[in-house]
Amino acid sequence: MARDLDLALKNAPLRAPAPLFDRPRPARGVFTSQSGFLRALGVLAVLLLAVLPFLDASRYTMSIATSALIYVMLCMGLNVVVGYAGLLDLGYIAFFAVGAYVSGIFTTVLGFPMWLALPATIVACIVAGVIIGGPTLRLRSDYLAIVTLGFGEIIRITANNLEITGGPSGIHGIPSWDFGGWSFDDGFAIGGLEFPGYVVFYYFVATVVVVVGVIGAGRLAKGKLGRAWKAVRDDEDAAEAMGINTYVAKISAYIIGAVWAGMAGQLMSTHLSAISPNSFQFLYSALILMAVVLGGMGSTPGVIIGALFVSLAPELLRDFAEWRYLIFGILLVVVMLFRPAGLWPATAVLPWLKRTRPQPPPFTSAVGAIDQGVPDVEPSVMESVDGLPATDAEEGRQA
Amino acid sequence: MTALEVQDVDVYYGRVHALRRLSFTVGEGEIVCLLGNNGAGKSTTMNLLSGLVRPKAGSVRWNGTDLATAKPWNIVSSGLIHVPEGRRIFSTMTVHENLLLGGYSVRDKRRIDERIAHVYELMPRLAERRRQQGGTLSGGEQQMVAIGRALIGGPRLLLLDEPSMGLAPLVVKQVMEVVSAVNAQGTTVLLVEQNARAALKIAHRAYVIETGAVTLSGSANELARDPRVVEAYLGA
Amino acid sequence: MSAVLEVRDLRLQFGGVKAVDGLSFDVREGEILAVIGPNGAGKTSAFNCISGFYLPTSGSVVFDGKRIVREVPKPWHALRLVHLLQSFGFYRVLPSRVTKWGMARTFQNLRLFRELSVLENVKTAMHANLREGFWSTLVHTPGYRRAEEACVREARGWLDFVGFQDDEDLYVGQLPYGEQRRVEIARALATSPKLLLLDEPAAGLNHNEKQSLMALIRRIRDLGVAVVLIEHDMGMVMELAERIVVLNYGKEIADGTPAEIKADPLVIEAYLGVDDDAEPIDATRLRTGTVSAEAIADVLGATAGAAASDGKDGGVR
Amino acid sequence: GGGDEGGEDGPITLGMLAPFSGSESAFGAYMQNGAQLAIDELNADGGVLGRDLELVVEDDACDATTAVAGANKLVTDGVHASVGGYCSGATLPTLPIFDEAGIPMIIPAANSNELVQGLPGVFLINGTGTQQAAAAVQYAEKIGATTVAAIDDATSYSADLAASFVEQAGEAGLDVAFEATVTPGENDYSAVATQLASEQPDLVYWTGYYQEGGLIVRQATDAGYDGTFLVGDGSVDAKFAEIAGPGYTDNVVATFTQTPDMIEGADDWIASYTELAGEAPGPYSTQSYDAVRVVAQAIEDAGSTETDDVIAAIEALDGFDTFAGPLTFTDDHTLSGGGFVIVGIDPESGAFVLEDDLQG
Amino acid sequence: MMQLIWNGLIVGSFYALVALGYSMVYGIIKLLNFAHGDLYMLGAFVGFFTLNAFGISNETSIPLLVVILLLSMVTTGLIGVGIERIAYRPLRKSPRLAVLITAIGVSFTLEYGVRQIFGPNPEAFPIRLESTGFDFAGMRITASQLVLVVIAAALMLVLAHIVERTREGRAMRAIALDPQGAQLMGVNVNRVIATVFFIGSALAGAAGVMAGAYYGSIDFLMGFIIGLKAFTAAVIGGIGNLYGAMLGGLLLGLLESFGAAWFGGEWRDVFSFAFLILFLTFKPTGLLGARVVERM
Ligand SMILES: Nc1ncnc2c1ncn2[C@@H]1O[C@H](COP(=O)(O)OP(=O)(O)OP(=O)(O)O)[C@@H](O)[C@H]1O
Ligand SMILES: Nc1ncnc2c1ncn2[C@@H]1O[C@H](COP(=O)(O)OP(=O)(O)OP(=O)(O)O)[C@@H](O)[C@H]1O
Ligand SMILES: CC(C)C[C@H](N)C(=O)O
Ligand SMILES: [Mg+2]
Ligand SMILES: [Mg+2]
Repeated sequence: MARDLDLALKNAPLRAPAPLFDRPRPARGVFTSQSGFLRALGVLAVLLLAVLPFLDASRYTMSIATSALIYVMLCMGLNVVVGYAGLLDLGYIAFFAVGAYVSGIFTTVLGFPMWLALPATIVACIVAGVIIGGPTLRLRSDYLAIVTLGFGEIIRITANNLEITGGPSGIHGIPSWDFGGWSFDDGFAIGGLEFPGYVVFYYFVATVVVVVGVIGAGRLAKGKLGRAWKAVRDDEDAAEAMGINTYVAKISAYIIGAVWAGMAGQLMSTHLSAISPNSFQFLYSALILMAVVLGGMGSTPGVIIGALFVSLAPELLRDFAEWRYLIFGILLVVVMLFRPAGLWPATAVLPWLKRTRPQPPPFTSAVGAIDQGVPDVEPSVMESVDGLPATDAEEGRQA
Repeated sequence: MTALEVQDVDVYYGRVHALRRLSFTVGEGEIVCLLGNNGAGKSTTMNLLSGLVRPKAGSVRWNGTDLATAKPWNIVSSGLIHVPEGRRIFSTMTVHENLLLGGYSVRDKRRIDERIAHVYELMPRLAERRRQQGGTLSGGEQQMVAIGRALIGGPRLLLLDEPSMGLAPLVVKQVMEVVSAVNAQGTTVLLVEQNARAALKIAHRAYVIETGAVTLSGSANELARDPRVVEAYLGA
Repeated sequence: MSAVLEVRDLRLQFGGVKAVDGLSFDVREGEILAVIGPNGAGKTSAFNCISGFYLPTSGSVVFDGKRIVREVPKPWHALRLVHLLQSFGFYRVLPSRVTKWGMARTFQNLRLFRELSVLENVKTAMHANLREGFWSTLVHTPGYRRAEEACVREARGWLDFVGFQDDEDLYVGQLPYGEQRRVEIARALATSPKLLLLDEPAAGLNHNEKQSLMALIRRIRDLGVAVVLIEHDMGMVMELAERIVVLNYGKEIADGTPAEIKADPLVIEAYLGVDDDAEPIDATRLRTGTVSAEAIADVLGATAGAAASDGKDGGVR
Repeated sequence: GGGDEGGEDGPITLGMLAPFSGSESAFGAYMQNGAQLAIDELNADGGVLGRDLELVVEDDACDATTAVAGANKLVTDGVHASVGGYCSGATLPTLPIFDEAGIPMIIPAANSNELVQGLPGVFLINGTGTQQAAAAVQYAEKIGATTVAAIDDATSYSADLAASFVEQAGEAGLDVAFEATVTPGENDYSAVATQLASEQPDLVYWTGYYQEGGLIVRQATDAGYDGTFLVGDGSVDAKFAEIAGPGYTDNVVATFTQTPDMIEGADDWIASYTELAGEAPGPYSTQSYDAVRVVAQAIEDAGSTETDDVIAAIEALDGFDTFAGPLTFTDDHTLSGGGFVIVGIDPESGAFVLEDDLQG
Repeated sequence: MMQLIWNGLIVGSFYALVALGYSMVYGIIKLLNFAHGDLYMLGAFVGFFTLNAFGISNETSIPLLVVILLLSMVTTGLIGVGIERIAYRPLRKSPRLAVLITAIGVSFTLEYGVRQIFGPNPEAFPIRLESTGFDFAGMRITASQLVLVVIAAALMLVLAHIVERTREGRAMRAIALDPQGAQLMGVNVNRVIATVFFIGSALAGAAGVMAGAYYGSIDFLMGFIIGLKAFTAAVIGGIGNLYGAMLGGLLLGLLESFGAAWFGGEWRDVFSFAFLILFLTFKPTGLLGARVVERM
């Protein structure tokens, strides 16, 4: 056993003396541990997704559910870039566009089946991630923001002007996933239950891809790479001093974010069957960022909630017609005022675990309290911390 | 005469109870020193006096005014000046601009200029570096700026939070001399120091704070001989 | 004993300021070396060059037989391109690389990851030595689980080693300053160094805490790690260090054993001052040459009546 | 088809997707009110097949995603026909949705050539870009222009129209001086204004919307351009003259399908519209009005709301009376003639009035 | 050629005016105020509303314009202060991105609030500047352009002087670096921040009215693009630096003017963004941005 563990630490000449005492194994139960509870919640969510079509299989419900899933995927990707690695990205929608266009072009212009477009999408997104990541490595905070914004616009305008991307009207007639002669569009029926194409797509593609995407991003964040991202976010110099190549860490965050967004883009192009440059405007980059921040940067449940909020709120507000963006705007401000660290912050502790788990420290960095005295935060559902030192892309650091 | 009176103050950071019914006084013209372990609440006390944190209970009065509710900027312009822990130099501003800011609440331009000139005389290193960005100074140089900056405001009550941190031995001595000179000119001083030996040398009285409450108090000489203080803060 | 670190004629200039001006010294395996000097003497700057954070103007640094800085031809220094290139690790080795080779450091101002817990802070330091690939993380292979387990064990080992006894799940911001210092050292050790650079580790610690810090540094040395220490606390330096290098204005003015340094008149004049520990300071008896009572009186001339004459009503509005 | 999920007895519902938010949001209300007016009139006459008509409006924000959700909502709500579609880009992805659900679409405004895909249920009531461009070229030749230029705003409809225009002008032997693109939503178009002033084409065709159109006319005139300024149907709005400012619209003409005031009895129509909406009709109020009437007529003719019957009935319409003249659909479900005329700006009111019916 | 330069400078002046306020606000609370462009829009609508209330239309009087300009500046200035008070101040100690999102929320609120009041259609601005021009050195210049450039330049110089040289300016910069530290110097942080919002918003309002009078049309989304452009300009110049914002605005105007001429209008923004990215790669803190040196 010990030998196995030794193997895991390659050529580390200096090893810690054995621990002086063994810590108790952390609790794993559903109600006795944070991770157990989250896992249970996740299983519940997946179950809910699976039964949804049996509750309401109307086109509308399926359509907004699929869009919401795609948003979740997108937001998980942006969360890697902004939430974990702390790189403010205002042009994230560009990767989404790359994914959508690459799969659109592959299927309509080149005539490949959709599943073959997947590797192409991934490769294209990796390339895009490197291209965008490269020049931004040395930039900090808001300079980074403008460069990413610029890239987003460049991609959109280019798509608008090129022949192969269909110009301003974009690409239409993008097929669904098909294998040999059978396509998801055909749908099927089992035991008298009819599954039309859009339900099948929702089930087998959107749900599976997104669930895998969410779990994958969560796992990456917990491992060595995730620790490197968070270290870079908190303090770049200290991260370097820990042996983390911050450039590699940042580029890898961009690449992963890009691939996630690209896959979301592919789902979107299949789901809509038509894409046009209009759907990749700056506004959408802002909306996704909003979802991530609103939900809680770096927090998987938070980001999912944020994604659902941002994608579903305009739909749920449909009945207010012209008022809906006004209401949406006010709602945003109000939510942020009441939960500045997001709806479900990464540092949240379940209320009944508060006694056993440490509470994160209040905000102490330089942008800190001005004439506010001591915050008297009464926890609502979850104990949240009003603002750790900027979790975001900024330096938050004093010389 | 008591200048500053802190009585039964409670301060919380969220759930952390940082000060627990803390009481102490500082007399007009005194140097009073606060000793205590890390996390005892010394800096919190300083922030309380300069209005950066608010007490949940208790009263803080300085020359009859209530510091518990006053705005920090009004506190400063009434002559209570706080040299904070960690120096808080304005990093992209030059040394000179940092000093000018120290005189923000002094209306008389000529007076500011005079005082700055004297600070340069006092700490020639700063004069050498007057155009250098504050953030690029060495740790000790920054500490000098922080102290100089406070002097330019013309303090009546000077709060110093670990002024000797990161300073070379020679400079520590100088700083302590400056402090007692400032005091000799009539400024009341409240001093927080880890370098207890140096601090007790210039202080008139001292308090020991542990976990947010005063556990010992007395004249500096008394405390310097108290075995508990010797053991914890001075070393044999 | 051979040298782990060789610094030769190191120079670092910021505009007109010569922060480091021709520094040369060696660090031998497993020794404790102290670097002292007045404020602004260039101690931290030298550390920054050695650990790869700054590109020195000239000079060479060899660590464990590997060159850490390469000379950039002088005239090129002004070029933007050189600036760009060096930030990507041309002409110098990036700090992450230096760390991987076995040099660890702490910072003068604490630089812990504030949003990570104590344990995570230490785990992060194992980055370079941990076998954990992208796919194994995604799939949670047994190899990945083992690596994570080893990582936790090792991190706990170091926390125990530095004497950290509090809850490892606490966020570092919740710890008292002294404990944070310990965590920072544990974190540096977790990178598995041959050489450890400590920049003023005792600043802000009280007497007791300094004592235990000294014990810790000795234990680190006993593991076979060479330690270079910047410190202003002479008691600690004299007791701990086997050798002392003294800097002033970026230049080395002395190098020797504690006893030699203590007696060196140059060091006394520049740094230590006369040891008048015994006599209490008396405000009426100022005479250190640099500070004159008159100067102070001048500064504060206005202060006595200050508040009133500054056009303030003296009270708080 | 899903077209009759609404049951056989309840009201016949018509869905309309139009922009009510975003940069195109001004047009949603014009379309909604036009359609509502038609429905009110029809219901007052006893409805269709004895059933009332009902309008269901959804916002498409001129955005594909929102439009798809909206279309799915309409399908789920069981509308019997769609009478919406303003932005081609947002309308395109809704075509397969309505098609699959068996819901016929009468598209009142969107007119990109991309919409003509041969889907059975899709009908374009507005002339296509090709037809409109033909009218523009015809007019250019008529006034004896030899050099022309085209400016678009990089949106689907506009770029499409400009491209058609340039192509047809080339075929007609006109000299195309340049083709420029501007970014909508900005204020400063001095780049194209300068270009116009220096190249001085006899006629320039602006294919975007009225706000930018007004600004460009003004800036180009100031810069010294004095040729004919022809604009597409997206620019036909009384606001055009207001934005350009008095004295700047003398050389402005537009290609457009007929407007209410060009038709007899239109005064009454304008009056009842104004009463309903609280403001004067705008672009595509009439087309939306007509779209509803076309659907109503077809259902009446078909005697049911069955998809195939209704589509057949629409195809069978011959000379149905609309604002744009008698309507008959071609095989690819576009207007037979396009019905484009040239309108000019009345210096008094700033409204567009008939200038040339291109018949002579 | 000369004409391209002149066109670029005119557009650049508008960008610079808006960028100036943007940069000031950023400079003090490190907030990318996405609602800033909407204050520009608001300024135009305040002018429009007032003039309409008095039944004025198609007016060309310059004094009237100045009156309206001042009125709009005061109104938008106060609105800016109000926004800061309600939406930003409570979040001063929150993560910066939280405030950024709030700013986007405010932006939505302002845009669609105005839309609910004035409707979605563009409106013609009731005052028009005379646009007769003269030719000079190969450029066609109008009097109103000259007025515009002069007003913009004057405003910018005054402001930059205040921030760089005066006591209040120093206080502003100090707050930007360390608000708590600034308080310890006796700076009334709330007052100074409110002042900055007032000035920044008033400038945006002024630019809005000037744009209305110069171009002639206003609509509820008119602030969006210029907001983005101003952000870009502020960053090119080195965000937080006022001379930088000014230069950045002019540079962006020129880039766009030449980009449109060389590559066509459809590639203009690609050109200017590509230039920007390349530029920042070599100079990561913009034209005049301060290099923040971090001590280890
Ligand atoms: N901003 C803060 N948020 C939460 N807890 C805090 C904060 N600042 C201080 N504390 C806690 O309050 C207690 C008192 O801290 P304080 O900084 O006043 O101690 P101190 O005596 O100045 O210590 P040191 O010698 O390390 O400066 C400590 O337990 C500390 O962890
Ligand atoms: N980026 C910079 N630009 C200009 N001068 C600098 C810069 N960085 C450091 N210096 C100067 O170089 C000198 C050496 O600084 P350094 O931080 O190395 O001193 P130090 O010996 O660590 O002092 P201390 O004991 O006070 O920490 C100082 O005078 C400092 O002002
Ligand atoms: C003039 C408009 C009806 C054109 C419409 N916006 C389209 O995209 O087709
Ligand atoms: Mg303290
Ligand atoms: Mg140092």
